[in-house]
Amino acid sequence: MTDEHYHDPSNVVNPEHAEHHIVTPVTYSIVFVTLLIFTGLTVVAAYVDMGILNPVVALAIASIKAVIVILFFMHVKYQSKLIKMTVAAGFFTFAALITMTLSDYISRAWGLW
Amino acid sequence: MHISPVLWQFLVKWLNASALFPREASTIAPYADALYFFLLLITVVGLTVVGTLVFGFAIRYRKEKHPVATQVEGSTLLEATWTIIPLALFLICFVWGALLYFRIYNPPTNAMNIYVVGKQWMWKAEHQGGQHEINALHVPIGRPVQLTMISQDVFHSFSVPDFRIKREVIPGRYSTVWFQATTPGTYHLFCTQYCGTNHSQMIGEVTAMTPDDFQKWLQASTSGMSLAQNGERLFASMGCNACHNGTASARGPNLSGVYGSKLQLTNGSEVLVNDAYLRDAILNPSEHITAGYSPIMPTYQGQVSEDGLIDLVEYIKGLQSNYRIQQTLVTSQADQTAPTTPTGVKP
Amino acid sequence: MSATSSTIVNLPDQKTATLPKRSYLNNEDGLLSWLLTGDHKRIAILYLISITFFFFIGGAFAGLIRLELLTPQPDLVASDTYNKFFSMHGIIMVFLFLVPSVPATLGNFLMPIMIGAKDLAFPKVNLLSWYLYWVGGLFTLAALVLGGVDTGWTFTTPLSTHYLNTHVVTAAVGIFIIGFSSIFTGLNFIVTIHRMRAPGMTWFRLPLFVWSNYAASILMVLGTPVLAITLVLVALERTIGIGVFDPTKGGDPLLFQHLFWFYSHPAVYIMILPGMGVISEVISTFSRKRVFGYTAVAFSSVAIALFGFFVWAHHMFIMGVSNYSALVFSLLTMLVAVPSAIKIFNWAFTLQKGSITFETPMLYAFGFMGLFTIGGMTGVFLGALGMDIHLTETYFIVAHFHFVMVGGMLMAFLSGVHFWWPKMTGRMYPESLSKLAAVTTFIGFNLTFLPQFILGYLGMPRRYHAYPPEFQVLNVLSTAGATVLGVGYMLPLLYLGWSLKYGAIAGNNPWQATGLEWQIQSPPLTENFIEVPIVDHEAYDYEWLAHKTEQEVTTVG
Amino acid sequence: MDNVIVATHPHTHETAQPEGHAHVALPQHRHHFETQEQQREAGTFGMWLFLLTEIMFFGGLFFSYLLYRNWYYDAFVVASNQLSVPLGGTNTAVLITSGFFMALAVWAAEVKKKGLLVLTLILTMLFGCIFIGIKYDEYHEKWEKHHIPGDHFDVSEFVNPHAYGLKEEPLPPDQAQHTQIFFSLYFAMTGLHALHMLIGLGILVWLTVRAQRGDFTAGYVAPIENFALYWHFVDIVWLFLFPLLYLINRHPV
Ligand code: HEA
Ligand code: HEA
Ligand code: CUA
Ligand SMILES: [Cu+2]
Repeated sequence: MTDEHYHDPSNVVNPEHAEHHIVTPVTYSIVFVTLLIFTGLTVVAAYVDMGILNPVVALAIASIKAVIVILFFMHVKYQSKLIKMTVAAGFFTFAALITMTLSDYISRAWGLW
Repeated sequence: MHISPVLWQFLVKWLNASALFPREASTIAPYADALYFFLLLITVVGLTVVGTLVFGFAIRYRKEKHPVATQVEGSTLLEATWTIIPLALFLICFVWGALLYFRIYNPPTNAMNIYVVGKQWMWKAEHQGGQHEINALHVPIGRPVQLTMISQDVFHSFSVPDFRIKREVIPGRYSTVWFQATTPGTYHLFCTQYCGTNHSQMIGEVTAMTPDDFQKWLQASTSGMSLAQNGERLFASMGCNACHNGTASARGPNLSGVYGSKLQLTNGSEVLVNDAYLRDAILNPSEHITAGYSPIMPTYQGQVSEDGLIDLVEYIKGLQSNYRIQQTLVTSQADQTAPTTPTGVKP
Repeated sequence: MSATSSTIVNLPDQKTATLPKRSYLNNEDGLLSWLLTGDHKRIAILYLISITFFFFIGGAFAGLIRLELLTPQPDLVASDTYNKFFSMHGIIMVFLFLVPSVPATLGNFLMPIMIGAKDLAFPKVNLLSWYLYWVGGLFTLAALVLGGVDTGWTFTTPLSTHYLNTHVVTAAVGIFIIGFSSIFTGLNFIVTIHRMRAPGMTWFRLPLFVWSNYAASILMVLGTPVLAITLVLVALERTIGIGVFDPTKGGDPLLFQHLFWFYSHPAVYIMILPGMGVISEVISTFSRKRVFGYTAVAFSSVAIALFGFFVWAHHMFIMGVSNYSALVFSLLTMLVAVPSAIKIFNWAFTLQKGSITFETPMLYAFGFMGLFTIGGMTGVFLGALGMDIHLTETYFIVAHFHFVMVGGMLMAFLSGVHFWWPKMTGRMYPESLSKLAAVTTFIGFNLTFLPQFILGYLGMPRRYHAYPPEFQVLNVLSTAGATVLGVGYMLPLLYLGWSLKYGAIAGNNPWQATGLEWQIQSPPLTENFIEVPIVDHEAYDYEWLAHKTEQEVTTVG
Repeated sequence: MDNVIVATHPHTHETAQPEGHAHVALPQHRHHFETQEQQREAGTFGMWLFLLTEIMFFGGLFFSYLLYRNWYYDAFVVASNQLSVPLGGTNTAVLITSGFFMALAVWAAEVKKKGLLVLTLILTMLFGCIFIGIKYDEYHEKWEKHHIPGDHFDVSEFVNPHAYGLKEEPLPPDQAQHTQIFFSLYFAMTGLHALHMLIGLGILVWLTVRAQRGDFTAGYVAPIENFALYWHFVDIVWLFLFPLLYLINRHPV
């Protein structure tokens, strides 16, 4: 916040501001193909018995796909810090919900309940 | 807190007499009250500090006296002071509160067990000897009593303010609380979790009696059959003994001595057999298959009431040898009352 | 600069003074120009009227509750009816009054002006959120008219899903919709604060009112959707029996508790933070001093918002959370209490070396400080595990949350309404009558809710329609207090209405306060500023103000 | 902290614009924003905040799923195996394709190609509709098999799979009950997802009409951009739903 000593109306030196960036169809196509490949991969991986790793792999692939979509399709890679923080805040709160609640369930002395 | 015992007793006496303070009728009550007074104290101190500051400044620097304000930026030292002191006080409250919490929710091992079933809108208490009470609970003084509680429908909450205890009574799971009454008398029993229309009528009385009186009361109100005996009948009538007959070739695991033991399950986990486990194993058997057995037991969901489950659990708890199961086989055929079970003392 | 030495009120000469010819109030005429407005100030007024309406409905229920509790017997109404009373009271007061109270009225009106913007970032969304508020409100009223709900405001499962036959789904839909109204308000605020500040308005020049609304907005945006989904599940459970919260089908009713309180604990901070913002402004103005420890106060708002997300299970201590969780959540509860203490002390020290006057907003602010301290400290009682066992679900809790919500937020709200009334309407409220109201509410409040602490420790359970006779004396006191309190709340309604026509003309800056909103005409123009202000001073800079008044103050129209 | 009182601009805001940043004022520029840049960024930020609430909205469901999947794993496996991986997989690909065209639409708007914009929007819509169609088919099958939670829910297929020509191991009845929770969550999650799709499709129609009018190819791309964010978000939700719901333990021994 220190580099924000004065505000300029067009937000040029604002850390919350990022130059508008046009992503090209080439990038989009690469992303598109990658996503399809990962989709195939996740289906294949599901039929391989990896024990406990199955859901981990499935989720890892889903997360990679999600990150790719967020970065390129949703332009976050080219966005201001503020937008990046916003995205992070969402996942942070979601993680808080999950971990804090789950920690209750797994630390119960009485199994399911 | 280091108030002199005399002063403390005087204070408590005075408060007890003043109807602004609940009676201290259990061993836990003084502990709860001590924390309460500590919290009150810091509240009063905090309030006084804030009040003095606000009123002091307001009077001293009112416009008539102090027409022009002097601007002050702030002070790191002061900020630190009023961060650290409240934080320290709150942390004391936390530790103290936690200690009290575990005191209230961890029953001593020698507690006498009474079952409580809550339903819209009444309390049913079941003593080991089979004495049933509705909206009432008789307990001896000077002896720790553990309540194993369950609800048939919605959340309820079992509260005896004069004992300073309370615990949610939950559908589908046993919850426990314990207390040791100190003074004979009758005390309010409230349902404190909102449970529908007659929530405010789900009340009763806890009667604490001297051990002698309690024995007399037990004798006078016995219904003839203890919980375990009822359980034994159920065990037979539902055909449990067909599989759990304790023989080597039995299709179900041997139940003698199972209570309190560690069981190896087919899914590899190891569990401690307690009331909750037994109840769950009757209702959801296929999720609790003892290693070496096949999942053939049908579920009894919807076929046994919570009271029946309590009877069964109590029966299985008392099974210390195969002899009893074989007896049950005989009993079920002969339909006689079985010999009394040993009073269930928690292992 | 006139006025006696005991007040800072500085009104223009009433003989010559007039209201500005052009202002947001008369910029356009006709009902439709209000109902379709995009002007944040007009929407704020719409909200103000709406929440006042609901407050008095909720208050009427409070009156009925207290009337029933006058005697120990269940004599006034049947228990079902009583249960509907407190359910409707809680639902209306929380969702239709307190959550939107300061943010949607004062916040809406002032926040853009305070940061030097012409409007909120999304005026249409702002209007939409008012309409959503009303759609949700109508659903709630429908549930009320069709026969009420009796779940309590907490919708505890499986009671709400399987055991009641009242209009739970209607009410849930209502709250779901109101939730989105609140989300949109929060979203709008966050974007506006980030994107719309005037040149020179850096983060640390923002008035603290903006900071605290910012913090509350974060809670609204991140917390409310969880409530929404929970209510969807409750409605589905109730209508088709999906089993997620139903123990007989293997569902876990405690899951509902987790999800509900994941919103509803942060919600209590939604219900207090904006009020804290009001207190910062008021205390500073009437002691003519900048707020002591500006950064500490600003960051404590953010800290409350952040930590506020991690303490929800303190509402479930006896419900069967694990011991480990109980410990963690209790510890975090203690931590979240600290920033509130920091604020209280900073406000107290703001008074030091000030030049203090005691206008009505200041009286309410003093009331806030005392009552919130009591309410907050009793929250610490409840946060201490072992103590909570005895206190939970008794009148102690009822007293706790009324102290923070009514003694805290409602006092702050009234303080703010009085403080900015001249800005919103251009006219002053009658001073002595309003002081009387402030004192009446304070006395009435304490009479109503202090006895409830004692009742709670004695063990009187909440949501009880009838109670043992030995509790009667304290209950009578409480009911008596509620009557006084009711009068205390009726008074402002009357005299503020009166002042719309007969109040003294206020001028731009009756309090000689520093905020940007006081530098423009009252009531403001639709576009707020003729020229975008350029900010070259910090918030609460009274020296800047002293210089400024020597220059010409612009009144337009 | 930030105590430095900085000199402010001596000039008004209009002149403070560095050159190269001057935009032609568009009719869509709203009075209360100083610049179009500001308006655009505010819009994007607002959209992102909205998506934040959506994360938490689905978050509650995801947590419920996580919990019950751990509790009733066996039931979840069997129930999940009732879903069709080919259909689910196809739908994933369909959605990704739809998202790809949406991304292209943003590009088309940015480079002001009206025809391409309309085309890509229509393709986006088309693939969205295919997704919904397949989803409808899947729902319909569940309906016929009595796998919709509620009064008509029937577990016999799980208790006695061989009678239905399934190769699965039979589930004990108490566990079979819990398949209902799986299906509840399945319908709640995919249903809410589909609802989001339907809302999105509705907006797409409107956007396409406006695109055809040339609203977005004159420098004002915000609606397209922001809608794309929404559409991609809905895709992301599905990217997680697919493995979580369809791919539990697909390799029975
Ligand atoms: C505006 C609303 C609001 C606010 C701000 C708070 C603030 C707090 N609340 Fe409260 N609470 C409610 C509204 C609110 N609460 C409601 C509605 C319920 C009941 C819901 C229901 O069941 O229906 C509830 C219930 C509730 C419970 C659950 C009780 C139970 O169900 O068993 C708990 C438990 O921890 C709790 C704790 C706290 C704490 C620790 C704070 C803290 O944030 C308070 C911090 C403030 C201070 C601590 C005061 C300032 C301190 C000082 C000035 C320092 C004093 C000086 C020294 C110590 C030196 N609250
Ligand atoms: C913003 C929140 C808010 C506010 C402002 C209030 C205001 C008041 N509340 Fe409320 N209250 C809650 C939030 C709030 N409450 C919540 C969340 C619950 C829990 C509900 C639940 O358990 O689910 C609750 C529960 C609750 C109870 C407990 C009921 C029970 O558990 O059985 C009581 C009992 O005294 C009570 C009293 C009051 C009183 C006397 C006021 C007074 O401050 C109100 C004063 C205002 C008026 C009196 C209105 C003005 C006058 C008129 C409209 C004329 C008519 C007046 C009469 C007929 C007297 N409230
Ligand atoms: Cu049972 Cu309240
Ligand atoms: Cu809380």
